[in-house]
Amino acid sequence: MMSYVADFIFMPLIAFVTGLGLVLMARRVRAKIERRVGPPVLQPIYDIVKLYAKKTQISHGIMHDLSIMMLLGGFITAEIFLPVPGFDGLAGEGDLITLIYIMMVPMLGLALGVGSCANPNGSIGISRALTAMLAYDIPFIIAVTGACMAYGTTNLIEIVQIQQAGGPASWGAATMPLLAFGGLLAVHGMMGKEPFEIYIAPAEIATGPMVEMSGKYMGALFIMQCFQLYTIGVIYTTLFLGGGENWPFFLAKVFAVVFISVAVTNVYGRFKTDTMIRWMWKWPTGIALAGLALVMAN
Amino acid sequence: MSDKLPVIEDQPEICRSVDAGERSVWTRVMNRFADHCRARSLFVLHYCTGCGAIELPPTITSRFDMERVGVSPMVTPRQADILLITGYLSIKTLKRVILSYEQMQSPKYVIGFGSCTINGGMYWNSYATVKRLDQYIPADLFIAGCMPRPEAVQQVLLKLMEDIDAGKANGWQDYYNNYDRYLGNQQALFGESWHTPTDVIAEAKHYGYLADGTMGRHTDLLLKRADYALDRVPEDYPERGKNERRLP
Amino acid sequence: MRPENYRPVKHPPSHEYELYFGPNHPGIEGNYAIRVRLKGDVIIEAIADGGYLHRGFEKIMEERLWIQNVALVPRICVPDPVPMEETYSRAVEMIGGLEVPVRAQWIRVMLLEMSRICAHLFTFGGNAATIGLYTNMFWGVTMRDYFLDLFEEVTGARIYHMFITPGGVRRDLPEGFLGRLGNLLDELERRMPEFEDLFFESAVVINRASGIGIISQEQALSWGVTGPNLRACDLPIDLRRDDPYLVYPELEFDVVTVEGGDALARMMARRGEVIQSIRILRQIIARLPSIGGAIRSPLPNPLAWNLPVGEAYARTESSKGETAFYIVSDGGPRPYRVHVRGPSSMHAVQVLEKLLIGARIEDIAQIMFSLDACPPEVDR
Amino acid sequence: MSIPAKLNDVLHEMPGIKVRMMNERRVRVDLSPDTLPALLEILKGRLGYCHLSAISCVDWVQTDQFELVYHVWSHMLKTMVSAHIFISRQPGQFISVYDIHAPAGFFERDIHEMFGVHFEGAPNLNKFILTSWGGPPPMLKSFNTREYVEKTFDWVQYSPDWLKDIEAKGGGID
Repeated sequence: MMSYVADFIFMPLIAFVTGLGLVLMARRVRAKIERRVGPPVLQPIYDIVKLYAKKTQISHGIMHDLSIMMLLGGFITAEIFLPVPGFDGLAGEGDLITLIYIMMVPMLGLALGVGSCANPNGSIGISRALTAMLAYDIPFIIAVTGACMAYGTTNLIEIVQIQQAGGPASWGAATMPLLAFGGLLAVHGMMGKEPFEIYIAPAEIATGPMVEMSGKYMGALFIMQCFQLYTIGVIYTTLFLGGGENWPFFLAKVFAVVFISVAVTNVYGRFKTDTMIRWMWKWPTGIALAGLALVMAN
Repeated sequence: MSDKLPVIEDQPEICRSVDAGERSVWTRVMNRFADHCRARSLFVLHYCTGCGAIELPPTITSRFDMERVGVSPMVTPRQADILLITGYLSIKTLKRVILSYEQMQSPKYVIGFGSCTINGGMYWNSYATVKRLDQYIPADLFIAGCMPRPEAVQQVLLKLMEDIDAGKANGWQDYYNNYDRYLGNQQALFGESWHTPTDVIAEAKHYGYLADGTMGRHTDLLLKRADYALDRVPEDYPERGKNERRLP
Repeated sequence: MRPENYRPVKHPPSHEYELYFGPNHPGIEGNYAIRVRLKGDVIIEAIADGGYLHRGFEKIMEERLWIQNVALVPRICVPDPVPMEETYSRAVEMIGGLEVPVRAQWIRVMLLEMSRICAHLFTFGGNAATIGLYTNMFWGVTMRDYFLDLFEEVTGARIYHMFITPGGVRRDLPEGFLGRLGNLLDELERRMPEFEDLFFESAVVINRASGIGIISQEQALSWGVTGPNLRACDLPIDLRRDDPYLVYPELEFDVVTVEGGDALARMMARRGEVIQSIRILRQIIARLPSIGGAIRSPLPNPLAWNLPVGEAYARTESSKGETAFYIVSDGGPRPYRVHVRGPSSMHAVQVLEKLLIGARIEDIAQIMFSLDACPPEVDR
Repeated sequence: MSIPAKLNDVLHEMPGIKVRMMNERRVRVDLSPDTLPALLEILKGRLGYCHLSAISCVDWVQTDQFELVYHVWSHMLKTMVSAHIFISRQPGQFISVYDIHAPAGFFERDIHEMFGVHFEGAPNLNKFILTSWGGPPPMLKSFNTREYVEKTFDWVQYSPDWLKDIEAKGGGID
């Protein structure tokens, strides 16, 4: 039991700190592509502290407050189910299916909170966010299913062990490249980056779900962004890139996954909602299905 | 320019009020830390109120790159810290500026951009533009010129950062403390039925910024004339989130 | 308890709602607003709501001297101020019967074309930003900034030059300026392929911009569409050709037309214009050194300068369309009446309202930016 | 510098018209208000004057008249015709030409707002720019903007008391 306490404390903490690094990297990469200097190293921390140090904030009722709990709670729980080097957390108890369920909680929480703001831009934004979820979840679930079938287990710890036993040649990305590629595209959509950034869309719906978030609420969303990037990076790493043998390698892989996404995003515009669904259900889904067929054939 | 004598107003002393909690070392350290972070993370509201906004894209983009000092544009007033009044304000815009300003969350800062915000500038005899910004909302800093260069914008942002870091940029408290005066000036321009959806007095009460100047002659008018009843809102605001005025 | 902005709408049909695409919305160009009624995602009614930038130019210009107004006019259109100065000055010259020296005319054309490039680069950036492609905006605005440096060198100001005065220009070009302009044009030409890869040929941009905000030729002519927006409907109408002013008849350039009439076509028309402007500027660089003479015809004391009784209507092809000034003089030291016809007064009000019907919420910003509407011109 | 023959023929079909060549490509015509819609219609139908560039309004206080100027341009003849008409300031009413030229919708709305001229049959004369304005139409010569500004706004104090104190002690700006 005592070992779990350490896991519960350290796993979200590590996730948060790594997430800050990922956010910083995303902003720096964007700055470099745009040929400018970019924010200072501590900028993500300054932003979050500043938002939490706001002296006034507007709440839109109980649901609005609760949604923030759901949002952060969902991600913190998800971190505990994600095995990282040195910490297994609850990954042995719950499996991949549980994790994917938990990962839907934050988005639903956000939907509930934004719904109580009565701002039409927020409502449109959240409906777009849920639509986007529908779009990227299908290829993602296919990729996850294929991977589980190939590994023969849904237990993340075992998946990591299987991949590490055989070295890089037995990594998911090497044994099932189609699934890994389809998964990467889905992961890009999951991070909400252009061309799949349909629910943020400042010029269309004034930043959608965030439109009424102020002070601490916005701070929570900034923290959520850290967790989101980290969680997505770690899931992908665990499934297809061999998980973590040790921290330096593990972090390098997580950063690499996020790096691909943030490097690509800055040279694309944003799709329309229907284009995104069509694209997601066509290419990543098709690739992942082909990968799944290959896995089943073997 | 004018043979009419200018109206003399009491300039309130803008300084930080000391509350009891501030005596403890912990609170002081935390406040210091918060100020430090506030100064280094400034979100500018994306609102082009006038022609000065044309110099903001150069300031933000690759050549001058505001983000390297932690300044980035933000879309909604809820999240923004700085309201840049980029130039002249027509009366119609001023209404929206006040609405946006009241929706922003404290601490918030206002920078008047260009000569037009100081004394009407080029449009001093125009019937449509407001001559003095600081009569209607508290402005922390002004940039002179028509129009100010990106370097000047950066300079003023750095100055604002210094002020925030030192805990001196407290114009927003002035709005709570002297709401009556600001509202009076607004009413003089927009008519006596002018009101905004944000209940500034209730906010001042709730967050402890109530001062002698918060309520007075003009806010009484708000009570009397507004199409909704302020007195139906309970005196005390036990819960957060109750600080909005009810609409009929 | 209700959130603060909540106001019950009177008996709306349950499936329709209203959205105030308001002045501090990033999808709006400048300080402008559109009230849209939506049915789901589709706009069924759009009402433009302007006046946020109203300064009463036409009124305050009546109160100032002829020469003082030179300082006011560039402020009417912020992204593209030079055509305003030029048009005003030309109208005053028409009334006063002033002759502009040839060298001044060449310098004016040079500034006009530089301003056109600036305005178009700015629009590309804005248009890309509406679909989340900020990189193009960052690069485009930076590129424009180098042009502003050159403007600063000639005129002393980055945005509001106040350089073109009735009778000529304020002063001659600095030494070596044309060389620097040439270098910058080389640099712009070198960068153009980057912009093409990033923006004009990007699959996402083409996907989003094609087929929205379509204006047919008949509609364009009857709605009073002008400028690049008209030429994007494949109509070769350009005031520089049809109603030539200054030294445009001596310059070689193509009137860029693009087929389609949609947002993409309008962007492509602007892209073509940038290339034509580069071509015009290159001709100017080659020919200007050989043209000597004065840069200003002698004016009387500008503080006591009465223009003869008369009226004039001067038009210029600006980056947005047809800019025109109608000026009436009653023989006094001040204009009796100045009427400004900003091209966007058509594009941002009537045309935009019509184009938005049937469009979707994500297209509002793009349609507005593709029309290159400039709200300060509408409000004046 | 002469008027194109086709245009000359058409213009002289109108009764009581005065034609003047302003410059190479601009013809000024003065005519009575009743014949203006007919002129615009004929110019549009026969000579392709389909582009209404602007409608300008001038307030002539001495003669108590509004001058309305319709600038139309032909892409065919590449000539501009500016049709000047004078209408009485009281009650300041004219008919809309929106059904001939759609752009007139905006200009008439603008003139209605700025001068108070009413256009009969205009599609939309709602306020556009001056929605927060309660005063008289501001472009009228009778409206004095300077007086209004002096009455409505306060100026910045250039010599406030606190500065006087500083100056008395030998400080200050100069």
